[in-house]
Amino acid sequence: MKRSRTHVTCTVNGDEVDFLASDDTSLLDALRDELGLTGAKEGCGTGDCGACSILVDGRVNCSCLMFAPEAEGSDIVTVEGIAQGDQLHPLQQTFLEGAALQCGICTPGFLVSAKALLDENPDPTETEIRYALAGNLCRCTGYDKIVRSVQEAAVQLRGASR
Amino acid sequence: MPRAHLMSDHRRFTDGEAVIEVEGVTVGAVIAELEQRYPGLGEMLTNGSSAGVDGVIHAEPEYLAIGPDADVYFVAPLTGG
Amino acid sequence: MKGRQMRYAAPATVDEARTLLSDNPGSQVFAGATDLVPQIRAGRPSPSMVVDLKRIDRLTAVIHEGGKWPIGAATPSADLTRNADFTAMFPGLSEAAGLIGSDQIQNRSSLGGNLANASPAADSVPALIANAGQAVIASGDGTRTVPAADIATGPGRTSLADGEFIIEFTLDDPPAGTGDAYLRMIPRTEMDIAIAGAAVRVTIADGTVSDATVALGAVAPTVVVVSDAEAALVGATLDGGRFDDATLDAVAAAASAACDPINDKRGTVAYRRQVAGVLAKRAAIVAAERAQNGA
Amino acid sequence: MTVTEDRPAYKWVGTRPIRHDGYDKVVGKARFAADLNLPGQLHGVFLRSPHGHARIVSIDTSTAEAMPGVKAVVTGDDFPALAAGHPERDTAINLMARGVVLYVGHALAAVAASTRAEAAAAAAAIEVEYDLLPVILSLDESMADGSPLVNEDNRTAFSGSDEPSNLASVTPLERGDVDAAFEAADLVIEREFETSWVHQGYIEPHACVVDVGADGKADIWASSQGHFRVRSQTAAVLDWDTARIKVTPAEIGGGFGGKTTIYLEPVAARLSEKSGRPVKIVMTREEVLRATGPAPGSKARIRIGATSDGELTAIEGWIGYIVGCVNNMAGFIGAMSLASYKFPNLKLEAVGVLTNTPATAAYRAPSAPQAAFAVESVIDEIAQTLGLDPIDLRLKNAVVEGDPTAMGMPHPRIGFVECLEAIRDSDHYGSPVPDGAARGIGTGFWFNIGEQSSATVNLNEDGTATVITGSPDIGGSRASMALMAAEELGIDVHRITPVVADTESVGFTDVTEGSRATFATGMAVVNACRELVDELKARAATIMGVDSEAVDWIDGAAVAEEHDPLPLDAITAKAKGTGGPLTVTASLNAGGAGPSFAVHCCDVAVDEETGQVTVLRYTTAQDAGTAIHPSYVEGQMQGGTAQGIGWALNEEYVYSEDGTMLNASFLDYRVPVASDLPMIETIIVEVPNPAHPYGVRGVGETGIVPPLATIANAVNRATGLRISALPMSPPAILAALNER
Repeated sequence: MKRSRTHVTCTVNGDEVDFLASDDTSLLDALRDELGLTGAKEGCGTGDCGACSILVDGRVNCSCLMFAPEAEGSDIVTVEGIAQGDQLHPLQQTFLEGAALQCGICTPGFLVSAKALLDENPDPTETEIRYALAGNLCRCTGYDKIVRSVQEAAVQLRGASR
Repeated sequence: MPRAHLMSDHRRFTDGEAVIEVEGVTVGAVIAELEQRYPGLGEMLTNGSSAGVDGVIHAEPEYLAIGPDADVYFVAPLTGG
Repeated sequence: MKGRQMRYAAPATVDEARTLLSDNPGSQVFAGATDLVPQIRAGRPSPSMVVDLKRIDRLTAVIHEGGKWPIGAATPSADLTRNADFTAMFPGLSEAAGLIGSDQIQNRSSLGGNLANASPAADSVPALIANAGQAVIASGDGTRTVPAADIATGPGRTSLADGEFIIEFTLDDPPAGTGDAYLRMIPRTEMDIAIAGAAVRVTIADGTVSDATVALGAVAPTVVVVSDAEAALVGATLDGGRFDDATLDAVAAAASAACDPINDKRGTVAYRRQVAGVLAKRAAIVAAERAQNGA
Repeated sequence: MTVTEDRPAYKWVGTRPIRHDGYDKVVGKARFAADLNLPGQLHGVFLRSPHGHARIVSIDTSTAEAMPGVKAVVTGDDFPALAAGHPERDTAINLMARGVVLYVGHALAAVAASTRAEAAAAAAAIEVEYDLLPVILSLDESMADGSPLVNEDNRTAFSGSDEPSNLASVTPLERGDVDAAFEAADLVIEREFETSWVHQGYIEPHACVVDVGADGKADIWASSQGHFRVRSQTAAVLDWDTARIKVTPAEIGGGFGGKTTIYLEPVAARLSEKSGRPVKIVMTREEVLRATGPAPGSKARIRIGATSDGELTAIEGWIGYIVGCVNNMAGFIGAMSLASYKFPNLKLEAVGVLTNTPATAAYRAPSAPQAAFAVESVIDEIAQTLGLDPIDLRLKNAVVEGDPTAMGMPHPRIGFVECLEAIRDSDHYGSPVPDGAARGIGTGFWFNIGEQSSATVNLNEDGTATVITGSPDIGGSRASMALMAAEELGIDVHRITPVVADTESVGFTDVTEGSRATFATGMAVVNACRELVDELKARAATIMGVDSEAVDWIDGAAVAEEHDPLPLDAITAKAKGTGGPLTVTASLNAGGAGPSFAVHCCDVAVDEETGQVTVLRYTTAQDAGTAIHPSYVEGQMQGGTAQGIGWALNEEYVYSEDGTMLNASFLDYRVPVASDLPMIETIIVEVPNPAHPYGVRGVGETGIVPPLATIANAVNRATGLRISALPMSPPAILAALNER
């Protein structure tokens, strides 16, 4: 059986890229295997853990639930694209300083989801943070330090935008 | 003389005796002596136990040197998560 | 899986979608694919082609005109929850859409998919039915319109014929003094499938309920509209803005009695029955508050 | 918040630097096993049993072998049969069934193909004929007289019997005279308890890449808590020389005990050997839930006697651990976890029982949560019945140094009392219980373990250092190693690079388990550093022209009278001329792991119409000995607590009658999500462990022990219900409320 592959063109982390993928390939697999962007992880493959979270046109999505060709023409941001060059995003910095990661497998997904939240809601309550991150599972931290780090990043981002 | 403290499931070899005085300058020597007196017990202590001496649990304690008045507690080996 | 490779197509118009479906036996439409992708992974019979409806403008539009709300069937749930006008008018349906999984899921999942998937536990369906939603279906070369309540016929089964797909839903502006609410029971606070759900819509005039709809999810093969609970509400008067206990007990009892649930890994028959009553009662309280607050 | 006994002033130990591996993890560069791809790599997929127990009559792989992309197929016949009694025999059988499948999900063949889809299609095309055998799923069925055998291979450990049995082990512990004590007691309470299997739930599925070369040498990249164990188990299962195998630890995406054994590597190795290509295997989440982990389910009966003023006089207990399809140590360990009070009279029996379910694995403080749930529930009921404060009752009876453990050996210095006092004096316990809520208390402990570790410390020419260990870092241990090295050497912690090296680049090191990494591997690091400091003093003496005895090491510099201090980088710069590279390796088998106690306090609200329990506030106090990096100590406490809350409230295995797990997904196996939990307040209690140079006890295990009873006790005070079975899911609570 010959497998035909579709040519997909999109923007990933600010760069225009193209790749070939079978239509039944998930966007997550395409990012990891075709583009070598292994920051997004597969924890479940069913949209229940959020480790594969990416931004698609500014919105957080589980890349494991998307067919690769759906990315055509879209603007995608993965964890690899959150920092500005050497300058970490405030979320990345507060996650480091706040010990918001232990094993680190869920971290890329949390950073992307938290960025989506703060992009839309710069001053979320603790409850809003917890619900916004409910699609991301972490088994190491009990979420405490993640939530606190998002709170701290929100403070910093609000200060920076003032 | 060192005293060997046995867990309950060791005691079926010793007619229920829980504490037994045994000569020996290492845990291994104590086990060998216990095997002499209670055939079968030695294998169980060698393969199924750690030894607690002076409040410290030792895995594979055969060559651990002990004092003349040591209390040697044979305890189940631990693994962790 | 064997010997056949699934293809993906993204038509720009409804007509293109119709053609793709008729030209490709074994094809199927999708919007969010939040259930479809896991099903394909699990090795269940996979479609020959998946037809992505999200690139059809009309199918992702939320419009309010002439007292009606046409809502594209492939509109992500998040577009409904973020739409302030929609949420002000249909707070219960909006909150139901906001309960379909995580933010990640809500950026993909749609009312059309939630309904056409025909899961008895679909969160948006009871509220859609409570608001008398109509479904516009692409059928043959034209369209047909049916009540949303008529789409699902059993778990995983619908009244949609081969080649048919839902284009949009229409809702009428609710009458003045109307409020709706949707509550569901899940073991966690998020990320679960409803064990039971209840949508209630009431219209209140001069302190008396003039109209009511009560629809339950996850307690029967399809959504259950509880006419006995509705009857208990219609004519009920509110004292200090609240229903009396007798009314609420009647609503709860009627809702519990209307259930035809199953035992499964998520809940028992007894639990579903009991909690459906609790949820119906609580949703009625919230709906009445909203009706009186001009929500 | 930290409660600390007097101790030396440290410069680095106890500080909170950014972890060394953190940057890679926040920018997506950290390499986990599934992130690695090798040229020409194939993908391996397992065929797993759809039956709970069956004899394999035949396996026909011919169709699969002819399918597109398929390069190799293996079955049990491709692996050597290990002799009865071989320590890895059960591991080998669990990896690949031989003749009999023991649970739904048991691997019985595997395929390597060019793509994962091709491998999956071929695996599905393998034809197997089964002869079904009885499926045993519960402890009661398994222990019933005349019960069919779960696994004909099993013998009860140390029973002396060679008869097949469904019992894994029987461990009695006894002291004093419980019968007389119960007779004399003013109050005796006896209760029964039950807990479900629970999975470790690490977010990263098991994964490996294995490349077996034409010379027969195997390169393995693995997600494991112990790559030396991957090596030894793989060697044993394949009957290979250890030296053929090199295991490189990838970053590990959580383990919690579940990655202390292997499921993939020998299979990938055989597939690679057969195909001549590297083979990658990544489990699906469904496979993880069906075929790895879980912690044992349990049943317990606990009876405790007390005097009217709250002195606990006797405990009699039986606890059965459902260990799954092969033997393990759960019962042995569980017996020892039952008593953390001064019971003068004690009679305990713990058994391990087999069922046709996945082989259970360690999970954070293995066997202790189940035991503590039972004991702490009864203790709480005694406090209530006697009208005593639950902390006062525990303080009155808590074990201290010298009191016997359940197995008789006296406890070393421990901090149970200090933890109880920390909660008693906490803001949380001192605050009024919120309206509509109730408060629960629970405690727990874990012995912790030592075991073997190695560390190499290299000083570089510019005065920076590399600390190389063999302990996979599952929660921030690299930062702890660097902190201890910084303290010893007197240099900035970020001038130190901590590395977890492969099996050919560092000395043997046991698995990261039992909270041993910071304790035992940390000791190896400290020993290596101390030896290095001696060498640095000798080199400094040469440079300064003084006797080495005249040199002290103070704050990162050699100090001798009448000489300017010679900082470390000045010495390393002259390493070549003073004797060559500065490097030391230390290895040890660490004894003296210190038990860590924890006391938890939580407030819950119960929705009496739906049965839903909401955790409103949670505080944990735990004895860390000394917290090397307090942020990661807190993280261990919080993470363990969250897992315990999941165990208490919603996590369970739901099986069909034929042994199929019905909830094998993260949708229906419900680990707590962020919105389920409050902040988890931490109080680090520091009662230093005298056996460690910095007093470390190890903190990873204990956090999961107290939450089960802590929440159950709070639910009791909210509703009057004494919950005897976990999880306390809404349907279970509502059913109990309906019967109240």
